[in-house]
Amino acid sequence: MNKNLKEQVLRSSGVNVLKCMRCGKCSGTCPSYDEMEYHPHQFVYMVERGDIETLMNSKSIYKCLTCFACVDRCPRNVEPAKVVEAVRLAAVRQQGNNHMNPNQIPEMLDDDMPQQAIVTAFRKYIK
Amino acid sequence: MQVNENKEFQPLIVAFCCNWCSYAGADLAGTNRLNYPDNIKIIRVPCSCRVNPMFILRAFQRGADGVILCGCHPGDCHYTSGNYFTRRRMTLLFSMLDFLGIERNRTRVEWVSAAEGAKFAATMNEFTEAVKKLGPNRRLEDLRCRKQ
Amino acid sequence: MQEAMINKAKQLLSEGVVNRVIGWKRGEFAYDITPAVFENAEEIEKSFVYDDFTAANVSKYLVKESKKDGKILAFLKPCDTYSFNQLIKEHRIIRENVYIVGIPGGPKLDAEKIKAKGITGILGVKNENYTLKIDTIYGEETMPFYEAVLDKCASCKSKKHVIYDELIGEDGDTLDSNRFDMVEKLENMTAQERYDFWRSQLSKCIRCNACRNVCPACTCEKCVFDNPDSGIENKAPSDSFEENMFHIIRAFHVAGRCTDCGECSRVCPQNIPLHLLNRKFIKDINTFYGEFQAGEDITSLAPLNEFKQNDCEANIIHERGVE
Amino acid sequence: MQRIGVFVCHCGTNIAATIDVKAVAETLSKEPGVIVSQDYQYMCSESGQNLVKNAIKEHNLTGVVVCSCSPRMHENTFRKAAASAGLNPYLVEIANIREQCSWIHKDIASATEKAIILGKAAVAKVHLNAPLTAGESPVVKRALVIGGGIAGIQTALDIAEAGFDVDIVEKNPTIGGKMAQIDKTFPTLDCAACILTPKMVEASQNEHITIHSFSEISDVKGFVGNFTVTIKKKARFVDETKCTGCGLCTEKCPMKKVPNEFNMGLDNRSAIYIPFAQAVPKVATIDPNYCMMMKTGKCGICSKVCSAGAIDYKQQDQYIEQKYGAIVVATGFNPINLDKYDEFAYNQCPDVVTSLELERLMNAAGPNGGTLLRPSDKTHPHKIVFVQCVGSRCDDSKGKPYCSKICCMYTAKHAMLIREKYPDTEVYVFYIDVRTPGKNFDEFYRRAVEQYNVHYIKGMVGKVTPRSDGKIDVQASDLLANEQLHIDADMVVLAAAIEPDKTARPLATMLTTQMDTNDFFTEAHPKLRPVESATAGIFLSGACQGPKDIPETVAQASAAAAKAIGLLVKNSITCNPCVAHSNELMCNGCSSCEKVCPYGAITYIDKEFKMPDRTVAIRRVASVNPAVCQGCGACTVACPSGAMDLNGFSNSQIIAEVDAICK
Amino acid sequence: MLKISLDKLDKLFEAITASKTLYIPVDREDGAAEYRKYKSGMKLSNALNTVRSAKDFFFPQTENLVDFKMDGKNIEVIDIRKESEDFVIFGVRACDARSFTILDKVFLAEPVDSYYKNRREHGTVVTMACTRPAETCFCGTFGIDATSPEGDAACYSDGENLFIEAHNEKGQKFIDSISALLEDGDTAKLEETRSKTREILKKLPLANLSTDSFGGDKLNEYFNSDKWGELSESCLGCGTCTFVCPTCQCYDIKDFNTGHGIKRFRCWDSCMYSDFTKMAHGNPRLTQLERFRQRFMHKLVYFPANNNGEFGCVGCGRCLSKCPISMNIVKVMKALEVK
Repeated sequence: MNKNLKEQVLRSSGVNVLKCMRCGKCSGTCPSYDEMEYHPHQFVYMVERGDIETLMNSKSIYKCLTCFACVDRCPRNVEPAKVVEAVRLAAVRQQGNNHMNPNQIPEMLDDDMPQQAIVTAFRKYIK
Repeated sequence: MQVNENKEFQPLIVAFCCNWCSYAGADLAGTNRLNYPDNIKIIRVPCSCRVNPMFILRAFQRGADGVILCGCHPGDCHYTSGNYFTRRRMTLLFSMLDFLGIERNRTRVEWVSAAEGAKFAATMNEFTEAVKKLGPNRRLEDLRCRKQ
Repeated sequence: MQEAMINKAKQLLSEGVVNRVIGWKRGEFAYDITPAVFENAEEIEKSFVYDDFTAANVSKYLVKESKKDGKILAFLKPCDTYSFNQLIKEHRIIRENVYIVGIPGGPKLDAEKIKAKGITGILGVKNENYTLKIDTIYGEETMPFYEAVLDKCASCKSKKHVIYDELIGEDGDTLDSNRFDMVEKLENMTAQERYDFWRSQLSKCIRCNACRNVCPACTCEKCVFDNPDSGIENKAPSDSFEENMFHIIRAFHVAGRCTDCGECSRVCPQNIPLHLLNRKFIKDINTFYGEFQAGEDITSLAPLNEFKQNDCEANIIHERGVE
Repeated sequence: MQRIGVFVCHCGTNIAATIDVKAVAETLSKEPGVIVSQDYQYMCSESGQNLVKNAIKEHNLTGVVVCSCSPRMHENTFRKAAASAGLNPYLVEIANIREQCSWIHKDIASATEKAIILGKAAVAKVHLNAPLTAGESPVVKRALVIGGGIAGIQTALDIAEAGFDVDIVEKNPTIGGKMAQIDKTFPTLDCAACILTPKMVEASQNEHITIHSFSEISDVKGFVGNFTVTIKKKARFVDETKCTGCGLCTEKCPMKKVPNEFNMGLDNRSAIYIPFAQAVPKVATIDPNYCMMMKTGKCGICSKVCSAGAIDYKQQDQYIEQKYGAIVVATGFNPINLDKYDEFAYNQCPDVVTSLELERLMNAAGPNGGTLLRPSDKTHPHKIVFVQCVGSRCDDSKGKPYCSKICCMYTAKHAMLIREKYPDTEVYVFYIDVRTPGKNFDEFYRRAVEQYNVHYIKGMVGKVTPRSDGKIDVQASDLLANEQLHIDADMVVLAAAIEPDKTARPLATMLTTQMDTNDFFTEAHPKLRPVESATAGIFLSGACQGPKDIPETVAQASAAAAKAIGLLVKNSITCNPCVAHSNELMCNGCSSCEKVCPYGAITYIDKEFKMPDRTVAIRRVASVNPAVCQGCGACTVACPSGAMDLNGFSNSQIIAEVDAICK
Repeated sequence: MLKISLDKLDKLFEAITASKTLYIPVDREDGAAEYRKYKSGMKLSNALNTVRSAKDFFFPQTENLVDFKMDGKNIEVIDIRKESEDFVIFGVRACDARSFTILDKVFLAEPVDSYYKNRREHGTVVTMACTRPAETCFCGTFGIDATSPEGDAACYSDGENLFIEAHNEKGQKFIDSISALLEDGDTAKLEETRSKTREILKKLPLANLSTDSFGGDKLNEYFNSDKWGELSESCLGCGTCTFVCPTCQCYDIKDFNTGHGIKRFRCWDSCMYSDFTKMAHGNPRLTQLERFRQRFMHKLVYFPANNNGEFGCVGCGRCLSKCPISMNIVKVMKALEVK
């Protein structure tokens, strides 16, 4: 467990993960659920445990659409999407850890991909 | 005013606490062993609205360096509306003291419920520090009352 | 105006509407006018006066006068009507026993201001086109009218009579006055500057109680400062604290009740601008709790006798203005 | 000359470990007026109290200062001790040297110094204490119960049982409340109506109980033992005394398209209506918003068919003023509005219902005669999803921060009943936690799972989407399986959070009782005085104080009744002597004090006075009713002349304390 | 006579302060004048009079008399009296100078007021003759010559020079202490100035006010006069007239609890106050009429009765300009006067 990383994620997200009552509504509402290895509620719980590196190494951090459904519906105002974003930032901040090159994106496009995914991809996949 | 030689300035602070919330909050701070400075001396009043501006001036006259008034949170007054009157009265009084050039941080109103022992202690710690920074009360002091 | 008032007074006396008249009585010089009760036409004819120096607010006398037998005629200037209303609100005056004739108000003159110009030996003062021609033992002197106007009139808040039975002349409107300018100026000073300002002013206090005794809001049966049981009784400004204390408490006691008639400053023998303390409260009340003019009506609750659940917190004082 | 005794308590080591109690006693013995100063291990113990009592007698003390724990703890103990030794109890002052000194400080020297200062302040105050005698005020032997649900009914029945008159004020046309709408009760599954309606009838027939249905409280004045309440009897346009409840008018009424509140709007009623068959009083009420006669002046059928001649279109609201000794609040609860929860599609799909609506759907007197049918197409649902904690335990602005307490159990009940009656129906319950503390509660829940095969899934529904084929897509997480589920349900049942009735807040203002931020009435003590409000004479019954199930509500209702009876059996009550009083010689009659008094305790009288100038004058002066005054002191500061002062906390006493502390 | 040029006044003041504390009247920002302790750079006021009279120097508004120290049940009495320092009051007008004679009759008569005596002995009064009397002046009514003021030493100005002469030993000592700055001067112009001033004094509006109708034997004439009612009805009962009056000498003795002791002090009192002369049984003067009457009867009848016909007023005119409602001794005298 890396304490500094946990601190960093908590600080950059501004989220109090202790408010989570583990209801799973975030995961129940998440449109990317099936794409993810770790689901929104797990993000919150794993950040609480300090298990950040596992999350950083998981592709799940790139699957979040930042649609904020989980933020809107969380009964405890935990804001899981911000946690996911914070973990992603932690990963992105490490030099050379770019998830992908923007040039790769056009060939990945297909009709089924939500537009929001493209926009968010541009926003967060590179520094 | 208690000045111990070679020690930092120890202000004298009078805290008026309403019986139902803040005095109970102070008790709770005690029950939970939450430390706050011994500079704070509490006077129990039935309600914050019992505190006449006269009492506050009196404390300053007699050498208090700070006066804090604690009552129930607005809406929670045991007497329904007392603290609302307090709030207006103290707003005007503090404003007047400020207008006369008296250091504004010597006075304070805080709402502390019976359940907020921790807040009570924290408030008192914070207020004591604030008054310490100001140093002894000179602008609203009665020289006749100063101890030789 | 004086003529119309004398005629009105004589008429009401002869018709039996009133049995006394409260007004102003001529003095030794041009300016030393004394409020007085007149009981008959001869007295009125002889010494009733209404001119540039009749500044005194007679409404406080009605606390006592309205409790005597019969109805009394009171000539009230606009500012006096506010005091009168406030006293009715506080059940200090019996309205039925007073017949109010509203009269136009100031601006009234301040003899002290003429004297402060070094003009002495004053025998007579005439206003010619807003230039004062002052006849003195040492010859005639002149000065602009407005330089001799009382402070309270220079920042007049209203020309409107808020209560009257009849009017002589036209009624005016409330004015958008500059009365908070000086308060604001002080607010913008540093705390140390404010402290120095007020020390230099309040240290002049001789505790003659003129401000309190003239104040229409100070009608207590026994003032706390005269009451040995109150804990703050004192006769003398024995210490700088006492001077502050007296004026803070006095201002606080009249907060929300003071109509800003300005009599306190007018009568202060030491020229302390006491009205600034009252105006500070008025300004704060307006800012924090909404515009309020004491004496404007007889039904509204005084700002310190009511509250709103979303009133600002007292600690707002610690956050605003200049420290 | 004062003869003051000082008693310093060690409180074992609670005080003595941090404060040099001997030094405190020694120093205070030198204060003016102090003639005896002692310390003792436990001053509150019997022998400690005897020490105080003996000193009072031996030294003929005129005042007692006890340096001990908080006055909130033992002030009464020492006051009683003083009284038993012949000293007026209000000549005792406590210096709080435990909670506010020994427990918060570590340095013995400075803690001792502070304790001495606190002791000196108490000595200075007791110098000015005056003996006070508590007055008495009579108790009106009649109780008012506000709210006619099961809580109100039970309270009223218990008070009536003790022989006191009691009035029930119910805002709806009938008593019965929420329980009347419920189908079955957990964990016994008996029919709610079967156990409630006999109590309703009992209440209506009890000679001590008067039911004011379709009525509201419009004003409350007075104080414990002597409240004056104005009850507004809303016009129901039917003469209660004449109506026989035959129901002919409701049958003949041509206006039949009025949403039926009793059935949660799931069916309709007529404009003149009796809420349900067992209503008490069984009297018709005209709904003026729908009645054609009232709206257009044309119709009048009900009036024609009524053989009793009870219809009165001109009826006005009526105000009744009544005196009461005690008031019990039983205003109950409502499910919260779910408009803000778009994700559950409550407003979009008729087949998404609340649990209370499901109660009506399953009830024999409900819209479908007891057959569970989907509201949209009246077909049998085969897959039902229950969602728990909708709006409960929420930290956001949409819901409530608390647990609504009853949902876990009624959902288990619903699931079980459905599985029992329609075994072909699949039932899913999405839960965060299943909370079943209570007698036979967990067994009940386990039965639902084990015996009735209800699918309990740990997880929360994220989204409910009505589909065009009539099914409802329920998207949820299954946290234990770590997968996201999609269930094509026929019905979704939302366990909506419950909140206090909207009438509670204005009522609390009238009663001058406290409420928490959720509008639940605050009890006088969360543990030791759970059915009393902090305002004397006002008691709390049922869900107005917090979420409760029926057995708890009934238990609390009876407890509130017991407390009310305890008050009503007294002929008079002792008043708090620490009340305001006005010095008439100094009073100006300006009315400031009257304006700030929250209790209306101050009135003005015209009194004849000999004035200082030898004249006699009639002056208007304030007069405080000591039975009404609660002693807050707001008036003392509002009074510019200082004529108003407070017993026990007088200006001079507080100033003496300030002086002593600042010495 | 000895003289000094007016533009060398600051040198004179510096010389005085070398040995003694000096108080001079100076102008305030608000146009009024008051006595202040001299500091370099201060300018002597040209104002006719100060708002507060010069009596403050010998009979201050508040004065600590004795202290009590409290320690537990013990009380210790502390005599706080100290020998006063030598001081000079410069620029006292003729009216105020006469007021000291009146105060002396009260405080230096048996039993002697040692606090007052101490100050009086250490204070040197240097007076200043008037040149521009005001309409409110009526010192002549009480036999005071504003052009020849009393005092230990007197000064006269002719517009260019200040002439100084001693009236007694103390005054002579004062002049000796500054003699280095003084030179002999020609008084011709001074006499001209003084006679001009005397002419003005004769023409003052109140020049004809007379004390003939008043005196120690007039008790019965005036005590029950029906004029008191109308004269006093507008009186506010404040203490302004009393506190600006140079001859009012009433005081109250009060204790102030400092928390650790008592300070017993005396402070000016006013017969206009409702609690004046309040005793255990109450107040013998219950109405403002009685209190108002007391003040003027004291000045015009009681005081002369006990002091060989000397009136308790010096005609300084302060109450005329300061009374909030402009009621004053002149109006009272004119109303009561038997013509």
